[in-house]
Amino acid sequence: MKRVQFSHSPIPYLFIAPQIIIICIFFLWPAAQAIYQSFLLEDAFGLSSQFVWFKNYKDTILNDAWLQSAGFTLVFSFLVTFLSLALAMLLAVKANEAIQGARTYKTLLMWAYAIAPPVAGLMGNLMFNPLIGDLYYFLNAMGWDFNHKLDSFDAGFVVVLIAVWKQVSVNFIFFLSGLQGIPKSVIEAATIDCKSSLRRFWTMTFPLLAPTTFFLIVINITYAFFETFGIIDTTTAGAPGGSTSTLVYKVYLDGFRGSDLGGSSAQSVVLMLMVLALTVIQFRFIERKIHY
Amino acid sequence: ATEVQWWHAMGGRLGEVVDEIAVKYNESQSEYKLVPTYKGGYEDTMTAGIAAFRAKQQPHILQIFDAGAATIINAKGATVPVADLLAEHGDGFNKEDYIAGVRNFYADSDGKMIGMPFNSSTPLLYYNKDAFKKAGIANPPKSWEEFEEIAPKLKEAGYIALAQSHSPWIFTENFHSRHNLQMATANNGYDSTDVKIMYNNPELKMHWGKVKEWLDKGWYGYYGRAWGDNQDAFIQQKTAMWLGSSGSFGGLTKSAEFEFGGSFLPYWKSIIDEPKGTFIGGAALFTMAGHDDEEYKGVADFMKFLTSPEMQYFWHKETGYVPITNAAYDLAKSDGYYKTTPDAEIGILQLNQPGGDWTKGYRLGYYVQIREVLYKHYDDIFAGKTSVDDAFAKIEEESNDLLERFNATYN
Amino acid sequence: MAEVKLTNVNKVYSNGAHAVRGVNMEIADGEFIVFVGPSGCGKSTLLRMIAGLETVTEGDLHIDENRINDVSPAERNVAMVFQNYALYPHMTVRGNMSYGLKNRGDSKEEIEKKVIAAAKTLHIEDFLDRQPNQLSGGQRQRVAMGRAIVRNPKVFLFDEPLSNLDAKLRVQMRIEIKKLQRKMGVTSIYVTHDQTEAMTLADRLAVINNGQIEQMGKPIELYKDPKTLFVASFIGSPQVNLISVQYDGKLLKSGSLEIGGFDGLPIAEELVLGLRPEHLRIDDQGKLAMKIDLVEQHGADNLVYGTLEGAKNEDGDDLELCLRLNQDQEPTIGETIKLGYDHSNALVFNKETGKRLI
Amino acid sequence: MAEVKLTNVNKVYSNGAHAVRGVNMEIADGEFIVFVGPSGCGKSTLLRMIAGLETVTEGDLHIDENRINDVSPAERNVAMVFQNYALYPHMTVRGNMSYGLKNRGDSKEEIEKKVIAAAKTLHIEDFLDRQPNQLSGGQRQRVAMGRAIVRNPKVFLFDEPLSNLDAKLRVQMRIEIKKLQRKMGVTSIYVTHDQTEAMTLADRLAVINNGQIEQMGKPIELYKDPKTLFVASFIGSPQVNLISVQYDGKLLKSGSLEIGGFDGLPIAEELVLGLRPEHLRIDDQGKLAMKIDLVEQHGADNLVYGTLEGAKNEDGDDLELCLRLNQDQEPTIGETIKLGYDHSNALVFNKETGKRLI
Amino acid sequence: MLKLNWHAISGHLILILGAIFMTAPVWVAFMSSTHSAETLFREGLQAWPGGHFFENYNEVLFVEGGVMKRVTASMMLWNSFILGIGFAVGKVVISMLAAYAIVYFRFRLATPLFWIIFMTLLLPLEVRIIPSYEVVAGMGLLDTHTGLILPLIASATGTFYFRQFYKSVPEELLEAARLDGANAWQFFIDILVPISKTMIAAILIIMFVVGWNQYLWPLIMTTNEDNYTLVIGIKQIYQVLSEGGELPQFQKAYALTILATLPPVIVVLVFQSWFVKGLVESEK
Ligand SMILES: Nc1ncnc2c1ncn2[C@@H]1O[C@H](COP(=O)(O)OP(=O)(O)OP(=O)(O)O)[C@@H](O)[C@H]1O
Ligand SMILES: Nc1ncnc2c1ncn2[C@@H]1O[C@H](COP(=O)(O)OP(=O)(O)OP(=O)(O)O)[C@@H](O)[C@H]1O
Ligand SMILES: O=P(O)(O)OC[C@H](O)CO
Ligand SMILES: [Mg+2]
Ligand SMILES: [Mg+2]
Repeated sequence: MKRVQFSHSPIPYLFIAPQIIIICIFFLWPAAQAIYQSFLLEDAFGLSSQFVWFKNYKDTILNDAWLQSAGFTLVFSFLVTFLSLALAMLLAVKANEAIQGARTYKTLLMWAYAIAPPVAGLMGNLMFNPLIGDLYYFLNAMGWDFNHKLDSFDAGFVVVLIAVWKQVSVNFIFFLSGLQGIPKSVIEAATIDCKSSLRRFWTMTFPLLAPTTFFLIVINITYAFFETFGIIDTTTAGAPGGSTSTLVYKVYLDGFRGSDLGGSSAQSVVLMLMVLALTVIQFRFIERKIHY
Repeated sequence: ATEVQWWHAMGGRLGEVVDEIAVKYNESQSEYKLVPTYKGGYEDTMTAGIAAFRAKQQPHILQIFDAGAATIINAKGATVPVADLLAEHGDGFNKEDYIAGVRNFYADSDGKMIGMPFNSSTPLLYYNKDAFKKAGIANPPKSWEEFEEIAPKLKEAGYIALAQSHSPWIFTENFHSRHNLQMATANNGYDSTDVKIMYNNPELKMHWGKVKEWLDKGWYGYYGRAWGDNQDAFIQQKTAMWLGSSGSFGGLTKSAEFEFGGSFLPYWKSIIDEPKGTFIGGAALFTMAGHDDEEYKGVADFMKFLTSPEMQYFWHKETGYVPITNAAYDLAKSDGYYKTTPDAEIGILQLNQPGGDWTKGYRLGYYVQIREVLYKHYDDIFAGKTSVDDAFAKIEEESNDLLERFNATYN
Repeated sequence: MAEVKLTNVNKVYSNGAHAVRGVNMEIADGEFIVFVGPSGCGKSTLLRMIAGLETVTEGDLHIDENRINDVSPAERNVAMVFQNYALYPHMTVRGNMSYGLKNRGDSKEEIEKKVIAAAKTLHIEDFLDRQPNQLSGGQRQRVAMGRAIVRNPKVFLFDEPLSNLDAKLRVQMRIEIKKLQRKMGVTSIYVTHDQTEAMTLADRLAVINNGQIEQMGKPIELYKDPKTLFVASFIGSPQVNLISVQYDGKLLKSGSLEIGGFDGLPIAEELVLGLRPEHLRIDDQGKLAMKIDLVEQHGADNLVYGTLEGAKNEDGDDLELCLRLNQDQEPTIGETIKLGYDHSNALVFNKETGKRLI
Repeated sequence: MAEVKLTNVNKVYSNGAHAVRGVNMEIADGEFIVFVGPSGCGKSTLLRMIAGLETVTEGDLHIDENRINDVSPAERNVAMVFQNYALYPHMTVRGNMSYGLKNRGDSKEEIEKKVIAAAKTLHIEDFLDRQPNQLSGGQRQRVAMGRAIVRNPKVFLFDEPLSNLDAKLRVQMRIEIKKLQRKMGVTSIYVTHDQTEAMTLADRLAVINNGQIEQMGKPIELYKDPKTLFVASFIGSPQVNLISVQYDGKLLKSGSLEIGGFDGLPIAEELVLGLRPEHLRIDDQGKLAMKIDLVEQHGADNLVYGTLEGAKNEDGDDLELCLRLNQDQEPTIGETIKLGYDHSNALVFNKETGKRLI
Repeated sequence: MLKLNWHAISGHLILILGAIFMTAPVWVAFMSSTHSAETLFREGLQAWPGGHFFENYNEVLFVEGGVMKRVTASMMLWNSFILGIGFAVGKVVISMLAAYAIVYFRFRLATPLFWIIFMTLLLPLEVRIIPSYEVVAGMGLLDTHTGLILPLIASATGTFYFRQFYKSVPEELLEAARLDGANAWQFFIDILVPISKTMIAAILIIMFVVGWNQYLWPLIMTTNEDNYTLVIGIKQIYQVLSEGGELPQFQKAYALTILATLPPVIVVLVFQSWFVKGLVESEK
């Protein structure tokens, strides 16, 4: 808040009104509906419904399919987050060091930001297509009996690879700016204090990037939870055997494909709670702890 | 002109034919304008239709596939039964006009037709004649026992013997019909929503045990869940045989660069001596409630156009879906179509094979998800992650949970 | 403790900037050298080459007998204090001070001993477990110093270490640095553009201009005996008064102003006469007449600003003059006073070349 | 041109901070007033209340006859120059200077005339169409000044307007501001914590401490005749030497040090003796003995630092003393010299209350 | 010296591999889009240009039935463009106003309203999509640009970007403006908006990309083919591919992929520095 502010009058309300109105109509009301819906057992066409308290939760959360999906979501999020962060950090550190061609590298490494997840998914899908996919053949030629349509590990490999590919750019951009935010003189001081560049990385660069890293962890987890929807929908669609279905994708499958509104709303609510928890962690823990 | 909106799931070649039908219809009269819209796959289309209905934006005609039948037919008030529609707004409706095989699947428990079985298909065996020649095999297998005999030869000739595009439809639902086995209690679900699945039976488990065995032997190929994954493998001549839909016929004639033939869906001699007919797959056109009479008149008018022998014959010829009226079938026969293209008749012949107690069809709620359950466990069987017994125990349990939820929803 | 030798050192940056042009310098063991000069003259570049943070384009660097051009910074045995301190923000004060020692493999006890000792010297024992962001500017400065001294380096390098502090603290830290260096006797090189710091800290002062050493020597020498106009105007505060003049063989002339008493100057060339404010005095017999514009009372002394009558500056405006008086002399504004000066203190330069003539 | 009057002005911020505590002040037409004091003492708050940027919690503000407590900032007819200049970054210099005039509805020609006139005065005519980011620090400062004078305000307010400039430019701009204010004769209030600026600019200086005016008067008065210990130590550079002493009825004592010549001081109370560096002199008869630690040669004069023998400071260390000599007196380090001073210049304070006794 | 070089060389090697990793798929997609369906079907993906560039792109872009029944890729491009721009502009305008109120005014409901806005960051559209659909439908906004864009705007990311930015605007600017007689609206229009220019541009770019790339929501809420965006086109062509039936039109899928990728990539590359600045500063 500013030291000097305009004092109260109807003006601020006018300025904030458009946003609030849109939020109320298109956010709060639907969100409330989703919560309400999660207590209803309703036919697909909305012609009849009954209030069933937590039946939907009981039926759809505490079953194998959901737990499997939750398990996959966690592993998937972890892998996507870890791999894309690690790769992006490596590339950012190198790009930051590079003197020649730095601009070209940066451009080539960040442009994938603009690609939509489903577009990335389709591209990956075709790369792994058993009919024409180079990667499919390559992996099989390498002696890996690769079949992502059949093998859930291979399918997981595909979605993780594409999701990582899509996310590296964002992380790269942030790491690069994080690196540029480290005062040059601190790195120079470390150069005088420490001979080994690897050691310097682990003792200086890495900890100094921690705020960026933690911020990105949250961004990446959110990404893996929600934005990979388009990737999954255009690569495996959750197959084989629902083993690559994230929680959001399952919400969509059950609610849209399966016309089970109550059940999918219940899952949505659980997801909301998970995001909420994530945010609280971000605020409570990370924001406070790591800030120089 | 009054617009009639038709949401369908006919992609690719099928979609082109749908558009041609629309053009023909719109040219045939000026009172109504038919607007077909492709809404994606069967699931997508159903989803879109339901969402639109909830939002009171439903189209006039919505194509719903077999697995969605229970959902839409149980939603009383969501549709105008086609029987009523034609009786009220058209020239009347006579069930007997339709071929036997399609009368029941989209009808309610009293036998009243709710949806118009537009694109009716049935699973067929397609085989690559070149491959068969190369392997020195004369005829496609009639039974799975025969299949097991020729599969090694095909393998030797460098082919994977078989692939299949829809395990729930072909290797589960129609398996029951072909062998005249009960799928679910309560008369396959027609009599009540309080129903239990009966998939956990020795015959089906035997079959899946075999399929897994074939996969391991290299006789069976699995290229993914998507319909096209497996069809493409056949087109690319990786597999010598492919179980697909009679509706795939039109597309195959365009894309396959080899000679192929069609044949009946194989059966197990060990289960049944004389196989029964299969039941129809594909989808039906449902008239959505909530429009005014003038529009319904248009819908009825279009339905009449669509079911005219000429249109049905056109549709049948272009796509491979069966003609749904007797008149159309007769027209095709009299036109000599089956003389030049005998394979095109196989679907309808198979549908018209003698029926049994369990060949009318099924009516099961949340069946889209039940199919997901099937896929999941079949995938697991293929991957060797579970035994057939365990898989079917799970299928039974999970399917029954879904059926229970559906029952709770509608009562 | 070490001698530092620079032989014909050049630096050309990759963008072509020729930042250091043939610098030669010998620094004796224990000497305190200050580099001073305007912004961009190459002070930092020179220092950073000695530290090993920039490569040397041409020439040689020696510490004692060793040529260090290709030695890594960590092995040169130098310590550097940066303008913004460059403390490791994620480490405690203790961590900051011990980092370099750890890396070179000192034992734990040894490190602890050295850190404690350095912290005592600098009065920062109480903050050893704080992080830099919990310290005030002055405390951070001390930690930066501590990090340098704990390594017991052969050479201390300082790049404007005080310019982020406020005036008062700057004076105080300046004195501490000087005392510390005296005590430890470590050869030190100190970069600044503050001429007070330069004057007061240096054993010898190198005035750098455009990548070259303009003059090097004791501060008071440079003050009293600048070799160039640049050095004269750079050293001394308030700045030396400069009057553009020409010599006609007898008199120095500027507009209607005529000043005698100079011999042996080149005739009809552009010259500059330099008179330091503290060398001017009110003198009714004086040859310079100044109209007073402003009197600043600084307490101990007064600075009087005004225009020199007759002379013009380069823009054609009246030439401004500054005169330093002690606190009890307070001329009134608007008044015109006569000024005298001691000929022995007057400086005359060739305007073109900047070389000092007298 | 206006008089400004503050009557019992108080400011309590919404967080409870009592930043200004009952300030009374009358500023005459055309006077140049400087507020000086340590950080956080309330200088800016006071200034911003006059500008109308902060509400007045208690008390009255008058400009001429009008009570302005509730007048909007734009209608008070004041102009303000900010520390960071607060130029509108997207407007040209011309745009910056005319924005306020436009808002109050001046005609185009009128605005143009005023802007040109102000730009001439400040020598920024050539930059009128540049944007602030194309200007140097000093030029920006001038534009900020221009934006203020173009409005022809009754009162100029300055909040540390020079602290973002480097030392040299600061001196130059300081002189310009002073001259400009002289020329325009506009009542001005200037906030700084730089005591040189304060001394040199002010007609009258208000030393503020903890929200209150500690002393107000002519700079040289405050220097020579500080009413409190705070004022004495705040004004003067180098700072006054302070020696904790007690009076035994005859002598001032600190440790083994005994200083005579003072009368009528309270006995056995904690006192502080203040001696300015420039009032000390080398005197073999002197009563103070100083061991020399450091000599700083500033050119015109030398500052000598050392410890006063006998006396201890509050930490029990040797008491440090500073002495100012002119350039040709250069005592050697380590030597002990005797110092004398003029009794008339010595200051004595009550340590507890800070009040000056002599 | 030698050691230093190795370090640099390994760095370049890593960067080159990284660049290949990030660009190869798009390169292959582009090259494959210039071959015929037959070539792809028989020989797999192509790494070098083929002779069907004009044919494929022409068919996809301009021929009805080239991808969808009626809608051509050029139409979808236009729709994507509208969505991208509409979303970006709408978001920027609304969030600038809201952030202004939050940062520069003290008013009674400030805190609760702030929290309401903040909450929107927590719940992505995906988890409330069905009721959102019903709300939009209820307002008769299905198949309209308004209905497409407004619910997406409801998330307040932009507001936080601007809030962050406004907070970094020196306070003195407001003070100077007040002394210059500017009222709240004048300050906003005369000072704040112009100095936010680069920030506005940066956020416009980011939001354009975000809008352009929307997937699930447009998929669900556009029923009329004429309103399909390219990303939906991708979904549909994927659907057709997976249904099989005829020779898979991989080349069209790739052409569509390239078309869907090109505009946002160009925008990001052309405005690279703004975009990076905006992205980084706003997220912090
Ligand atoms: N990394 C670099 N690349 C290219 N040119 C540089 C680089 N660093 C400095 N320079 C140029 O070299 C010259 C000398 O710079 P240097 O930093 O040594 O000046 P300096 O005397 O320290 O100035 P300051 O007082 O402003 O710190 C300048 O012209 C500068 O622009
Ligand atoms: N907006 C505010 N809200 C609460 N307290 C404030 C505010 N502004 C200033 N203060 C407090 O009021 C006191 C005086 O602040 P002020 O800014 O007037 O000091 P100052 O003398 O100008 O200091 P400086 O030299 O650092 O600018 C300080 O204790 C400060 O913390
Ligand atoms: O591909 P179709 O139209 O024959 O349909 C097959 C199945 O019935 C889909 O459920
Ligand atoms: Mg420098
Ligand atoms: Mg202040």
